[in-house]
Amino acid sequence: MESSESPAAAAVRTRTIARLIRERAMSSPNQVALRHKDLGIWRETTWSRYWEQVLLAAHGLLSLGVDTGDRVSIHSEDRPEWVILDVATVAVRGITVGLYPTNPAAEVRYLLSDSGSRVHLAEDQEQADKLMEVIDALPDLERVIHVEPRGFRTYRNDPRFVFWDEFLEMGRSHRAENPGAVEERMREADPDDVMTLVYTSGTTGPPKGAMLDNANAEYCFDELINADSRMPDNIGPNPSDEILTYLPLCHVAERIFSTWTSAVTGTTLNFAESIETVQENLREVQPTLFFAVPRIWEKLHASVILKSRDATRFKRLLMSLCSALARVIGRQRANNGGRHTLRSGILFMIGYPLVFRALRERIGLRRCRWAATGAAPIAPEVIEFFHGLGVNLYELYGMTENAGFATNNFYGRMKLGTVGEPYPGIGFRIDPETGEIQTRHPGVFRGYWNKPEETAEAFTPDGWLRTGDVGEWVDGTHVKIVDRIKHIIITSGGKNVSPSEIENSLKTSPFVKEAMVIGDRRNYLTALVGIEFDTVGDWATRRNIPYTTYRDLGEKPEVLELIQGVITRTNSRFSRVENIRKFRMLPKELDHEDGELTATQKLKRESMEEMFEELIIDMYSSRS
Amino acid sequence: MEILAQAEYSQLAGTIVSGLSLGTIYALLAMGFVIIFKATQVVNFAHGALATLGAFITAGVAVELNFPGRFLDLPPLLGWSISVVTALVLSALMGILLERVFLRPMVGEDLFSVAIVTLGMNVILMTIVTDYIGPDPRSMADPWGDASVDLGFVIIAHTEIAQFLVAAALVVLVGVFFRSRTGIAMRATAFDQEAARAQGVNVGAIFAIAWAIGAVLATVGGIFGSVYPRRIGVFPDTAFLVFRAFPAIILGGLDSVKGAVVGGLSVGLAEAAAGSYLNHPLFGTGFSGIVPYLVMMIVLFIRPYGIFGTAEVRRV
Amino acid sequence: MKTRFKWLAMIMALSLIAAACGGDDEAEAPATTAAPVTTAAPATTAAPGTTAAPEEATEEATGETMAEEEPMMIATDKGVDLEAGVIKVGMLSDLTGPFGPAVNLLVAGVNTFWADVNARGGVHGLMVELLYRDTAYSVDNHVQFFEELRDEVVAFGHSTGSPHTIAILPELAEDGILAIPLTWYSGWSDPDLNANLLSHGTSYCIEAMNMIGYLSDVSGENGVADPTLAIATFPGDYGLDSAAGAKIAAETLGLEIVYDGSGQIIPSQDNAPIGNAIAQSGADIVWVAANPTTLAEVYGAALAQGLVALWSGTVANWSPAFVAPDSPIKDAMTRDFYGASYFPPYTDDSPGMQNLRDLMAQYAPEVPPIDYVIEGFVEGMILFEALKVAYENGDMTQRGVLAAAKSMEEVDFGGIAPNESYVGSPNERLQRQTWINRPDPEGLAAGTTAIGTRVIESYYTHPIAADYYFEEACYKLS
Amino acid sequence: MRSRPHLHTSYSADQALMPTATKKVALATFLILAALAPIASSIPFYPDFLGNNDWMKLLSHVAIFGIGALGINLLTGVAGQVSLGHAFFMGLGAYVGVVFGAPSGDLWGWGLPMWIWLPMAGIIPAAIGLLVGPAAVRVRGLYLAFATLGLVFIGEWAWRNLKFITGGSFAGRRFPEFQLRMWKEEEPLVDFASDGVWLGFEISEEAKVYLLMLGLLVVATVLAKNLQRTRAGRAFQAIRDRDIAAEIMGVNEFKYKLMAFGISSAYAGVAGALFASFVGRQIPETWDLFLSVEFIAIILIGGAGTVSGALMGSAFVILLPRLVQDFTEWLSNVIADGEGLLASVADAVISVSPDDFGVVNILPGAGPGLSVFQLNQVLFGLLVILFMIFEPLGLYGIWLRIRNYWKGWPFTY
Repeated sequence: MESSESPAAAAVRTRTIARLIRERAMSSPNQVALRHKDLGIWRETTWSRYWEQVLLAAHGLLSLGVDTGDRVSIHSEDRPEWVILDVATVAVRGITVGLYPTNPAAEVRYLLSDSGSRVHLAEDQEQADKLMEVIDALPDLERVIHVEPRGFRTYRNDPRFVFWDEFLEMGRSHRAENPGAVEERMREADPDDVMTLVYTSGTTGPPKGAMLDNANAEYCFDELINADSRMPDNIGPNPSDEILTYLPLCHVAERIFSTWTSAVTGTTLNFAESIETVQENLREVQPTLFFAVPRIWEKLHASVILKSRDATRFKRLLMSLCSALARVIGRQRANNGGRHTLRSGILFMIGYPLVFRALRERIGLRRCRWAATGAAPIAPEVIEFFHGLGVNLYELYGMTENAGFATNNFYGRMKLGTVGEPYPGIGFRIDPETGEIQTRHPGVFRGYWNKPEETAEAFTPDGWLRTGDVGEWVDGTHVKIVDRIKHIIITSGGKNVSPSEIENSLKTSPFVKEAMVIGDRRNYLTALVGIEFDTVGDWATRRNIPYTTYRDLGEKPEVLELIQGVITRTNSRFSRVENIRKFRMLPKELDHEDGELTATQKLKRESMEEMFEELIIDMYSSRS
Repeated sequence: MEILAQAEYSQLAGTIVSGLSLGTIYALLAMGFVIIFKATQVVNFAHGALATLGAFITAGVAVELNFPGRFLDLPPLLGWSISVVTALVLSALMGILLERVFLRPMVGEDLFSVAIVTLGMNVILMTIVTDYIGPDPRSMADPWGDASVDLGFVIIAHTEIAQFLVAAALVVLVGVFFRSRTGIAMRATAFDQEAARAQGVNVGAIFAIAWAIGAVLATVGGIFGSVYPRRIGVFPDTAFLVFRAFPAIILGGLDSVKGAVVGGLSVGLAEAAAGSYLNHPLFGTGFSGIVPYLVMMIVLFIRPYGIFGTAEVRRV
Repeated sequence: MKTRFKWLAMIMALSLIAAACGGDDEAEAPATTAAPVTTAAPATTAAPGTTAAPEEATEEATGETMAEEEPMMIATDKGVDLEAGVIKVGMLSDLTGPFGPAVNLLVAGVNTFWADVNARGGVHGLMVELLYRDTAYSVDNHVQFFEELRDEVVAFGHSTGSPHTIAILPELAEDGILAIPLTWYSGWSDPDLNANLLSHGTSYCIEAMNMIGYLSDVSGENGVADPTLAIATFPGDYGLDSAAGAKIAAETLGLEIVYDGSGQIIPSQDNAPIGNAIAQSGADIVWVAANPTTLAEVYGAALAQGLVALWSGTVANWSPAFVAPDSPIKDAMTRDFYGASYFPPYTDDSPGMQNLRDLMAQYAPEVPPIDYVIEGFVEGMILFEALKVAYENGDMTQRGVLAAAKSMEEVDFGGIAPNESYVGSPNERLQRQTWINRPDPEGLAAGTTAIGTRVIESYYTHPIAADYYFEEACYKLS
Repeated sequence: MRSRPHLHTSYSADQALMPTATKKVALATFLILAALAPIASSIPFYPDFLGNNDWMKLLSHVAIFGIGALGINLLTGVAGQVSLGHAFFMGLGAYVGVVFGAPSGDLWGWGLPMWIWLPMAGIIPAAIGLLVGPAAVRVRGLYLAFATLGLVFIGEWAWRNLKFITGGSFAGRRFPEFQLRMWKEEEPLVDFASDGVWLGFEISEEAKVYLLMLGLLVVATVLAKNLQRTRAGRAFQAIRDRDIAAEIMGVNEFKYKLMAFGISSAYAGVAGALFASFVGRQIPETWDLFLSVEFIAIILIGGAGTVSGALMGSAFVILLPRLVQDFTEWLSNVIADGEGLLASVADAVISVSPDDFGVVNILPGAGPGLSVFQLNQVLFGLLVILFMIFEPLGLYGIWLRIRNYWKGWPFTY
C-alpha cells in the first residue's frame, strides 16, 4: 500500500503517529502493542488490533463530524482508549487536548472552553460529574464519550453521551458506508497540522495550550526518540522493549516517552492501573525503559531504605553493607560518565548476586536498561544510588514548548548534577545576562493556542524560545539548571539563592515529602516542610509515639526534632546565606485540587505563600 | 409363667442398675471434659489419661504408700476416704500443672491445634502410667470389696451404691460451684475471655481451677471405673472409658454441664439396655458399644448442637 | 502413631507361661546348664553330620584333610559376622502396645538367657546380639520393622501376634528366614504355615479341650452329671481358637452350651452384659479366653448377679491381682477359678527351673519372680539349639539356620517346658499337656507363689486332647 | 512473559500450578531424585540408605498416607469440615478393594485386576460419602468432628461382624498384591510384588511398590492441586472461611460440602486400599479412631489447607518415630562407648545396666524407669506438642517462613 504511492507523494507526506501505527500493524500485526490490567490480568492488544481500534475510533470521530483542526479532549487516566482516541484524532487531522485526571471542575471548564473542544472523552462517572457541573458553559462541546459504563445511569437519556463501544460501533458503520475515508484524511495530513495542545501546568497564571504540530513531532521522532546514542550500547528503543505508562499522558514527557516512542520504535506499552499501584505494576512488568519524575525516584529510593529497616538483623546488615557498596559504585560511575570503572565493576559483581539483583527485582527495575528523570529537579544522591544498583538513570531536560528537546545526559558522558549536553545540532544558548536557557530548533512549538501575546512573550526578539529556566555551563559541555527565573530568591542581603536546590536536598530524606524555601527579599531563609505521612507515621509507631492525623503527627515534638535534623544536615551542605534558619510544618498534605500544587505536583508558590501566610509571618516575626 | 416374668423383671432391674452405674461414670468423665472445654476451649483428648493417672495415684496413695494407714489405725472407710482425698488433691495439682505447661502457650490457637497438643499429652501420660502400672491391675483397696445387697429382684454392689451417692454429691457440688463467685467468673470466662478479663477476672486462675475440677472429676470417674464389679483395679484400659463417654458429651451438648449429666446417664442406660436386650445374632458382636454413637448421631441430626448445647451464633 | 494410642486393643495369647512335660525319661539331661541337649535328625541336611558333641564331631566329619587348628568353614550371609564374633537376632516385640507390660517381663527372661549364654562363651564363641523392635502390636509396624531387620539378622527370636506373623510369612519364605511365633495358635501345626516358624507349647485349642474335659470330670464328682457350658472369649485367633477347642470338647462330651459368647468380649467396650448373660444362662462351667481386666469385668458382673459356677480360662486371663490381699474377688475367685497353663510355674522344683531362678537373680534381680520369664527362656533355648546345630552344620546363613532348626528332633528344656520336636508329622509333634492351677491367696501372701496359683495337675492330658487328630487349625485365619 | 513471573496475561497463567521456571525445575529435580531412590547405591552423592528395602517401605508408607492426607486436607483443611471419619472411609476402601481384588477363597473375593479394584476402592467410598454427607452438612464444627467419630465406631463394629469380608476381629485377611493384569491371567503384565530387573537395574519388590506409590501420589497431588484452583476449590475455601457469606454470594453450601465429602472419601478409600495391600494383611482394628486422629495430626502438623503441608505432614508423622529410634540407638551407643561429656550427661539419665540408675532404661524388658521404646513414645508426644506450640501453622508455616525469607530478599516483606 505504502509502496504503491509515488515517491513524490511520500516526500510531501508527513509521518504522523497514525501513519506510524498503521505501518506497525502491517509489518508486525501479531506483536503485542499494548497491555493493560483488567481484573488482575494483563490483557494484550496486538498492533493490528490496535490499528483496527484506532481506525474505528477515527471513523467514529468522522461520523461525529470532527473536521480538520477540531479539538478532541481527553479526560482520563492512562489507558488504551486514551492512546487510541489520541491517534484517531491525529488520523482525522484533529487536535488532541489532554486533561489531567486530577483537574477539578473549574479547570475542566477553563481547558475545554479555552480549547473549544467539540468531542470530549470523560473516562468515568467522576470525570463526567466534573464535566456536568460546567457543561452549560461549554457551547462548543457536542459529544461526550465515556469508557466506563458504570454510573452513567443518570446520563443515559442525555443524547450527548455515548459509550465507548457504541462509539466504535458508530465508527464501524461509518466505515462500512465510507470505506477509506480515514485513509483519505490521513493522506491529506500536513506537517503544519497542529496535532495536539499540551497545556502547561501553569505554576503562574492560567494554563496555556502549547501547540505542537506534526513537524514538531516528526523532528522529535527522528532526533530524540531514535537517537540511539543516548542509550547504553547505542541500542535505541526497539520492539523487544517494554515501557510502563503511568504518568499523565496529557503531559508532553509521557506522550513522547509512551505513545510516540511506541509508535516510532514498536516498543510495547504497559498501562499501569493507577499512579498508586505503580510500584506493584513495575514489579509485574519489569520495564526495560523507564522514565519517571523525581518524585517517583525519591519514592523508590525511600521504600528501599524503609523496607531494609524492617528487615531481620542479618538482612539489615547485608543491606547496609550493600548500600555502602552501591554508594561507592554510584560515585565511581558518576565520576566516569556513567560507565563502570574497573573497581566499580568488580564491586558490582559482588553486590549484584547478593542484593542488587533481588532489590531491582523488588522495585521492578531488574530488566531496566535505560532510565531517565526529568520534568523537575532531582537530588544527585538519588541518581548516584540507582547507578550503584546498576540502573542507568540519566537526567534530561526539556519542556513542552520545545517538544522535550533540549539537553540530555548521553550514555557514557553523563555528569552528575547537570541535565546533560544539548542535543547535537540544535540551537541552544544561555543568555549571558539573565542566565536563561534559550533554544531554537524544528521541535519548538508553534505558539500558545489563542494567546498571541503570551506566544510573543515566549520568544526572544531573534526567535529563540525562552525556557524560563536559569542555567549555567559546567565544564563547557554540560548544562546545570539553577532554577526557574521566577523562583530565584534574592535575599535582602542581595544574594541570589536557588530554592529548588535546597528543597531537593531536603527531599532526599525519606521523611520529607514537600519543602518550600522562602526568603525573597527577606533577611534569612525559612522553609515550609510537609512530612511523608507513611514513613514518619511508621517511624513514630516504632517509637511508640501516638498520633492521630497528619497535622497531629507533624506537630509532635519528636517529629519536629526529626525534621530539624534533616534541615541541619542540609544546611551543612550549603553556604551560610543558603541556610534555613526556621521552618514550619505544613498542616495538611498538599493537593492539586486545593490549588497548592499543579497537576504535575509542582508547588504553586504564589498560592502557597498566600495560603500559609500566617506561618510565614510567624517565622519572620517571632523570636524563636 | 410367673417365674419367667420374675426373671424378666429382674433382668430389667439389673439392666437399669448397671446402666445407671455405667452412666454415672460417663457423667463424671463428661462433666470434667465439659468444664474444661467450657472454661478453656480445650478439647481434652488426654482426659482418659487423666482418669487413669488419677486412679493410679489413688491406688498408689492407698496401697503403695498406705496413707494414712501407715500412721493411723482408722476405720477402713474413713482411712480410705482420706487416701482418696489426698489423691484427688494430687490429681488436681497434676491437672493444673499440665494446663500451665502445655496448654497455656496455646491460648488463642486454633481449637484443633490445641486438641493435637492434648493428644501428645495423652501419649506421654499413658506411656508413663502404663510403665508404672506394670502387667497387673493395681488394686484400689476400696473398703467395700465384693459386698452387695440383694433387694430380691436385683442385686446391687456396695460400690455401686457408693458411686451413685458420690456422683450425686459431686453433681450438686458442681452446681453450687457454678453459683459461687468463682463459678460465675468461670461462666463469664467461658462466655467471653476478653470481657471477663476486662471485668477483673483472673482468667489464668480460672483455667487452673477448671483443670483442677476436670482432673478431680476424671479421677473419681477413673476410680469407680476401676473397682468391683467393673474391675479389680486400675489398668491402662481405664482410659478407654473416656472414648465411650464422648457420645454422652455430644448428646448433652459440648458446653453444657447439665447436658453431660443427662447425656451420661442416658448413654449408660442405652448401652446397658442394648447389652441386655439387643443380643440377637443379627446385631453381631459388640453392638451395645455403638448404640451410644447411634443415639448421638440421631440426636445430632435433630439438634445439631446437642440437647443442651448452645447453638453457635453464625455470623457473616 | 496410631498404635501408640491403642491401649486397649488387647487380644493375643497372653498365655505367656506354660509348660509341658518332656522331662520324664530324659533324666540324663545336664542339670547344670540351662542349655538343653539336642540331637539333630541326620537326614535333613547335607552339611557335615552333627552329634551332641560338636567339637569332636567336626573333626571326625572333616577327617584328616583339615588341620586341627584350622577353623571350620562356616557359610554365612546375613546377621552373622564370624570375624567380629557376633550373631544378630531380630526381636519383633510388642513392647509398648497392649501386651507391653507382659512382653517386657518376658523379654527380661530372654535377655537373661542370652546374657548367660554369652557369658559362657556364646554359640561356639559367637556372641548373640538381640535387635529389638517395638511393634506396639500393629500389623503395619510389624511388617515395617521386619523389613528393617530382614537383612540384618540371621533369624527372628520372636514375633508377637498371629496375624502379624502371618503377614510376614511370604517374606520369611522368600528369604528362608526362621521366626519363632510368640503365640499359641493351633494353626501353626499346619504345614502350610509353619515352614518358617518354630512354634512351641500347647495350642489355645488343645488347652481348652483339656480344661473343659477336666472340669466336666470335676462336675461329675460334685454330683452334676450333665454340666452346662458358657463360653466367652475375645475375637481373633486366641479367643476363637480356644473357643473352638472348648466347643470340640463340649461336643465330644455332650455338654450343652447355654451361652456362646465366642468373640464377644471386646476390651474397649462394656463387657458387663456378657457377665449378666452368663449369670442368666445359669451355666455350670464357664470358659473364658480374654485378659485379666475383661475377665474381672465379666466375672464381676456374673458374680454380682449371684452366679456360682466353675470358672476357667487360659493363663492369659490370670493376674495375681485377683487374689492379692485387698482384691474384692479374692474369696470368690479362690472358690470358683481353674486356670490352664502350658508350662510349670516359676516355683517348680525341676533343675531347669532352679537354674532359671538363679540366673534371674544374678542378671535381673529387679524383675519380680514371675512366670512370663519362663517363656523368654524357652524361646531362647529353642533358638540357641538351632544356632548351635547350624554352626555345627557349617551353614549359618539364614536358610542354614532354618534348615538346622527344622532338623531338631528333641529339644529338652530341662523341665521348664515340655520337650519339643520339629521333625515328623504334625500329629506326632503336637503338644497336648496342660498344667491345671487353682488360685492360692495364702501362697501369694506368704510369697511361696509368684503368681498366686498352685498346681493341682501336672502334665495333664484329657482323653479328648489325647485323641484329637490335627487336620487343620481349630479356627482358621484366612 | 519470560522472566516476568508476575506478569499474568491470562487467568490460567495466574492460577498456574507451576508459575515459574524455577519452580518447574525444582519440582522436576525433586521428582527425578525421588524416582531414582531405588538405585540410590549406584548414584554418587546420593544417600545410599534410601535405597534399602526398609526405607523404600517407609517412603511408600509416607506416599500412601500422603494420598490419604490429601483427602482429609481437602475436607478439613480446604473446606473446613473437620472429620474424624477418615479411618472409616479408608477401611471401606480397603475392603472394597479386597472384595474386588482378592482371589476367591474362604472369604469373599472376585479376583479382578488392579485397574478395577483400585478405582472401585475410591468410587464406592465416594458414593457412601455422598450418602452420609447430607446428614453431616447439618452439623458444624466440633459437633461434626464427633459425629464423624461415630462413623469410625460403627465401622469398627461392621468390620468386626462382616467376617466374610474382613476376616474378623484380630484375625484379618490377606489383601491383593500390586500386580497389573489385563484380566485374570496367570502372568501379570507388571508385577510389583516380586523382585525383578527394570531397565537393567535390579529392582526389589519394595522398590517397585515404592515407585508405584510415588506415581500414584504424583497423580493424586496433581488432581488435588488442580481441584483447589477450580471453581469448586474456591467454593470450598469460601465455605471454610465464611460459610454464610459464601452462601450469600451464591456458593451452594450444601452441594460443595457434599462434594468435599465425596472427594475426600474417594481419596481415603484409595489410600486405605493401597495401605492394606502394601502391608499385605490388615486386621479390622487398623481402621480405628487413632488412624483418623493421626490424619488430623498430619494435616495440622503439615499445615492445614495446603497440598504440600499434607505431604510434609505425612512424612513427618511416619518418619519421626524412625528418626527418634535412630537417635536413641545412637545415644545408647554413645553411652556404651562411653567417653566425653555427652556420654556422661546421657549416662546420668539413662541406665544401661540393671544396677544403674536413670530415668530411662536402655535395655528392653522390665527394669527401672522407662524402656527405650517408651522413651521413643514420650519423645514423639513431646515433639508433637512442642511443634504445635512453637509452630501452630505447621511445617508449611516453616516452609512459608523460609520461602518468604528468600522471596522478600533483601527485605523481610
